[in-house]
Amino acid sequence: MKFDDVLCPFCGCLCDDITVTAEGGRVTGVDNTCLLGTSKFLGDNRLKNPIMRTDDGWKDVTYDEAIASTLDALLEADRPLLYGWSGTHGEAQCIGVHMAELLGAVIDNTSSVCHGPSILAIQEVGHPGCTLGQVKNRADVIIYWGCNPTEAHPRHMSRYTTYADGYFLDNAFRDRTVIVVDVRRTETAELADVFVEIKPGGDYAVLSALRAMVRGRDEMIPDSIAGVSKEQLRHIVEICKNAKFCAVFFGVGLTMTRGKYKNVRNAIELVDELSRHTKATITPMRGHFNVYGSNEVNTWMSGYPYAIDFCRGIAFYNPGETTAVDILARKECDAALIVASDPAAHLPSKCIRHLANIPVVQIDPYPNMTTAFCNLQIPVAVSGIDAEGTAYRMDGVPIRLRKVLETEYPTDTMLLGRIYEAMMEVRGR
Amino acid sequence: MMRVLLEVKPRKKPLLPIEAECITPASFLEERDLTVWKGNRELMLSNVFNVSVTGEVDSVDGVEVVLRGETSRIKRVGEYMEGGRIIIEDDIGMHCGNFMSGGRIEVHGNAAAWLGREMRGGEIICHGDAGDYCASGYRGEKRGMRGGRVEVCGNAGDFAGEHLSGGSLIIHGDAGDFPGVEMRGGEIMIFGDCTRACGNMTGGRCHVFGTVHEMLPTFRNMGEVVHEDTGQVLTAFRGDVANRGKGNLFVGNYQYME
Amino acid sequence: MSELLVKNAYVIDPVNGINGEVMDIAIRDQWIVEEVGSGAMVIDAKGQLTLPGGIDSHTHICGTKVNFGRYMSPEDMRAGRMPRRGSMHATSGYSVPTTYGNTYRYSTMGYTTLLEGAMAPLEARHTHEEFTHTPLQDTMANTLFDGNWAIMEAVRDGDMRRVAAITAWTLSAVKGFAIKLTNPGGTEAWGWGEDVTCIHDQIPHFEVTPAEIITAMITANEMLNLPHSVHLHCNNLGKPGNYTCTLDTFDLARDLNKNRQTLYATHVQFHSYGGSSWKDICSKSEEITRSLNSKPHIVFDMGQVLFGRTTTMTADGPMEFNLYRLHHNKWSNHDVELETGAGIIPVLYRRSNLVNSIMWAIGLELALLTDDPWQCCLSTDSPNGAPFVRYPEIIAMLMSRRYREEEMSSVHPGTEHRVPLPAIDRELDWEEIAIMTRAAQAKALGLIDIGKGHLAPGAEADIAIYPIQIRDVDPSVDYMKVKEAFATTAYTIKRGRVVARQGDCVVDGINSTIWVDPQVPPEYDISNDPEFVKKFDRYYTVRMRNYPVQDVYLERQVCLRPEVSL
Amino acid sequence: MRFILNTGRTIVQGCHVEDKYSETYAGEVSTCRMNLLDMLELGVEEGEYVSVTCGSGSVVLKVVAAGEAIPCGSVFVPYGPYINHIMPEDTHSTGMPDFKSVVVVITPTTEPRKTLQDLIEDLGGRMYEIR
Repeated sequence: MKFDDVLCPFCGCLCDDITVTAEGGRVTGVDNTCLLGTSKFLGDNRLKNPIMRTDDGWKDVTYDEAIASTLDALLEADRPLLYGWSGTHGEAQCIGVHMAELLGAVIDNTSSVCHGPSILAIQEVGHPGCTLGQVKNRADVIIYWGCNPTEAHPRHMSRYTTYADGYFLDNAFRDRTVIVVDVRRTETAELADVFVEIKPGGDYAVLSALRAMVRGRDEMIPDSIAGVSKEQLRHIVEICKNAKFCAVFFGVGLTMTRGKYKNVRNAIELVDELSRHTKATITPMRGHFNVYGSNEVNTWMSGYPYAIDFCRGIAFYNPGETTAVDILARKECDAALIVASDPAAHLPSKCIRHLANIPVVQIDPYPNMTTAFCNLQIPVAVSGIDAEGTAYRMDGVPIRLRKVLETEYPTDTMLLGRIYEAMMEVRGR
Repeated sequence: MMRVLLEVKPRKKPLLPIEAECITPASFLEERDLTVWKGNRELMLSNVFNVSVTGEVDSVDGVEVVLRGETSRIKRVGEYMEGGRIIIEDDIGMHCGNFMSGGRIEVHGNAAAWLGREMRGGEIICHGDAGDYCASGYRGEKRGMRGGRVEVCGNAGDFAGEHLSGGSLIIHGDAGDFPGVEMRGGEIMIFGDCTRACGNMTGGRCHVFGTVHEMLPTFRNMGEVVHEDTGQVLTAFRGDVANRGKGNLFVGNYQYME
Repeated sequence: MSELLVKNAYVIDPVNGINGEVMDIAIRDQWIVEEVGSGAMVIDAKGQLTLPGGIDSHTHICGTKVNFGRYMSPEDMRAGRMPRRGSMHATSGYSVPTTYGNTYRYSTMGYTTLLEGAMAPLEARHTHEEFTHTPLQDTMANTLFDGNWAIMEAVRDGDMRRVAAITAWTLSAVKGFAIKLTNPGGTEAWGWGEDVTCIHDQIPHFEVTPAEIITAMITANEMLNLPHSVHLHCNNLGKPGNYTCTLDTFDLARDLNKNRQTLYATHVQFHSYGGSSWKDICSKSEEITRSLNSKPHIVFDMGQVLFGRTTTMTADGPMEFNLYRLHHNKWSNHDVELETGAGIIPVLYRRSNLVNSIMWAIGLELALLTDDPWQCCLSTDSPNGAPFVRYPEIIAMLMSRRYREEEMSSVHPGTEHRVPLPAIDRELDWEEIAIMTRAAQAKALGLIDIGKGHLAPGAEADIAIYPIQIRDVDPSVDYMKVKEAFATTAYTIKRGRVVARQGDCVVDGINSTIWVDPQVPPEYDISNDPEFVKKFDRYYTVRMRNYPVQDVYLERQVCLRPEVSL
Repeated sequence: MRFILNTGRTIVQGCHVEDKYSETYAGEVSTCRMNLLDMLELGVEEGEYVSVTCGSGSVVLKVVAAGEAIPCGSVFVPYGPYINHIMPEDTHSTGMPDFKSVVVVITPTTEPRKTLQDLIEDLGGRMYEIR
């Protein structure tokens, strides 16, 4: 069977033009995907059934047993952590927030180790952004700062920027100027008209200088900043000020270096400053296909995009205190539910050591690093392959994930729904 | 004079934080049950502390609360405190003295992050080191600490005095990255070193008597001045020019990145 | 089957001409009926003021920009936090509460139906997701057409049938309720960092003017026979001297529909400024209401401003940028490809500020100087002028000159020379308040036929019982009692069930979303039009197949299917 | 020698996030990419091993020559369990640890690179054998 216009559940590009062929309960072919999407659709390494850790290995358990065991672990805890959420659909994320509220848990998503700092920056200065189609149709200057779309968002340049057809551009590729700013010459940098190589940790200083230069304070800027010559900075300022539409994209190059959200804030304020001269927008290159959805869901349900502590009943928010890395590293939780992410592959080892010492339940279709650190893993359908639901693209556009396979696996919504209902029975309304 | 001694009892899960915003001098003036939270469980204050009260007073200014034992995971002590004294004999957890408007808190050990967040008045003295965001503000809020005085005898972490808009912050040791970032008023004194002082400041005064590493390029050098109290020669800067800033930054030594 | 009898209700039901009668209201399932059996559950209203459930015809509660208002404002979120309690979920936020915060607070104020003021079609799914989590009110969404490329091209070509066909397809695809124009043309110009100043400016690249868009959409609206009229946020919002633009815009509307208005002008307060700069800004409410009084085919809402902290949010991106340049606080902007835009900034309206004080006065003047209360809906354009929880304050001020004078004495002293408010004696009565908070909305939105905004048998059993005996209260003196009574109902009944009681919400609820699906003949189905499809595929970043909002997003729905005349 | 370490995504790492027990994944996320000049100075060849040390420990990685793409003084390692074995957990109270621009010390080594199973067991986990 052939399905057109399927969504790719991999990265924040959320491409929705994929053709998928499925035969005999498996995906047998895909078209239009990048390598990342292809591997996800064709991957076939699912966990077959729930597994539970025993004293000397692993045993298979039923879904009923798994749910009962999950309840025990979470209801007994004084400070459970519910972490992950970016690899599932919005409907499941909603149940997660209700669950956190009922349990008095901390709920955090993977944006705390991805674009969490961007959110902190936005909370200080706001976010002049747009949907990706605005960029595609109008932007004549594209800046990629601290990101590497060729490896992390492979179709970004062909769908939305450099190579995309645009209504107001005669020849998109020729008419656009692409500037890449990074600490190394990535493959993306090879495709740029201008490559700015910056010393690691120097982004903040360079962004401050650019802001001052856009404001006409050129004279006080030293000849070189963090390895970038003033001449090159001047050139960039000229390109941006003369642009009709300047679109900045930034990645975790800004959020993961020292200074974190201050780097992002400085980039946003540069765009604010440019907005006084021309049209300028800025967009974070969100990683997982629905990490932004998790922020959206958390926000309308609880008021905050991530790192929400419901221990006292009300929602309390303070990244740095209520974020997963901090809680795990300080050993401040006594049980964890991991949904649709793999912290053991992506968090510092001190966090993982704590996971090894507390009850951990993981809900995920695939065996992963966290499998080795959980007491129980419950496999589910894969969102976007055998489960439907809502996902939010990196620019906030919500699209419905399609389903191309029938499945015996429960979806995240079904499984979490059952767990939540069972919790309500115990805790009461 | 009333003296309240709170001694931490041994705990089964000693690393789980306790939220104890009820620990303020005023709380002990009234006859009421005080509770604290351990994660999602509400506990009587006496479940966590041995509480002994001696003496009687009718004003909060005569109350002294002493915390003894392993208090490094006790959060929010002295929140909204308006008068009296709190003495912490060892380390204290996060958010000590949040929103404090009067009285005095003395920490003999180290203080965790957010010491004196959004402080309005009164005084905090930390004899050890302070964590990140000492005397800072809340996420998304334009103004951080607005009044009062925080003195740290050791080092302070990153983002000290972020969004400072009034009052004074004194750090005798080193400050980390971005002290005084976004500050718009008030005063910071750092006797040791730091990096990237006062990024994006719009107002207020900051003195760094040691060295500012990775000095930001968007501060205008106004020449040398002699500091009145210490006689030290400092370089005066004005900025942050990235943001029409009118803040004053005085530094002993400075190095740009590279 | 469930039955409920509300006894001894002191009813004001303007749609049915009832103005203060003590009566019983019989309810079976979700409907009001002639009578119920003796086994019905009984609520004794004890002579308290009983009105149809409140309807807000312009508020911002759900969708992309509302959520971005929350996302960017943790400082606002911590202002309104409540824990999970009974059947109520935890809530956060003051000016932009969480969806549960909105639904509980509106419900305890007696509101049962809400119109989200602006939904970008491309992001409609988001609005519907949030509607699902706004369970205690029926919901509907104004759908933005202000910068729609296909429509601008059809307007340029003078092809009204095509305009109507595109509108019909879009409304139906995104499950929208009505046509919204926000600064028509201005949001497209903002795609280049520009704006239009008024209705006769050319829109860059599209060779049409705002006036042409407005006129065409009014025409299309009538061709499609939509329940509501065009819902217009005029050009040039918030600028001194903009009242002339507003008057010119009003002149575009002709009386085309005998059942309702042909134009709904929203938050008119923000469009009623005289003067040439912030230095000499003044109220032009008299000129504006003079025009409105002579044009019964225009209905408007106030857009009242109240002093305090709030968040402004609108599809009017360029306006928000200007506001940002005045306030220097944080600024968010979100342009939506081929369609519209959005901007958000936090603001603080101060009594000590002359401009803010004038804005405050103008809102009240508009309501007091409009002769016919059916033309004026009470609103703050929540949260733009103030969060909706402050409606009771507005009601009390409209009912009491004394209250207004008291407030006037604490605003900027320069205000009185620039506004007519001090000279206005009018005090609205209970019936006028009932009209301006539910009946006028029901009529303007075209919802009376589906049982909204009145209490006759056949109506949907949405009822608000306020804890006040109005025969014992003189609102002109006891305005604090009025304010208190409208803040919290004794009972809010939604779809025949008690959903809120003295400030507590007592059920989970499921909202109904009301949307329109104009019955367009196949030859006008634009989704079969090769030119439309080609441009869609080429310039949108979402495939056409993935654009329409699926049924699954509307757990409960009321679909209106107007017969069109194309 | 002191280096600035950056971690990040690569295509191969990305293609195997749902296949983490594969040889390819482990191979990819246990590489350390360096400038040729730095390799010369350090005295290592492509395919040899280095020990990368920072505040919270050491890990052995395989050297990959990155030509000019990586400037002297910096190294790049794909995200994953190998490098996270040594990444510091301090987030500066922002929630985000330093995954980029971290100072590390790199020395050539003849010690073997750990298997995933070793890494897991070091941290107190237990390998699940996929059937």
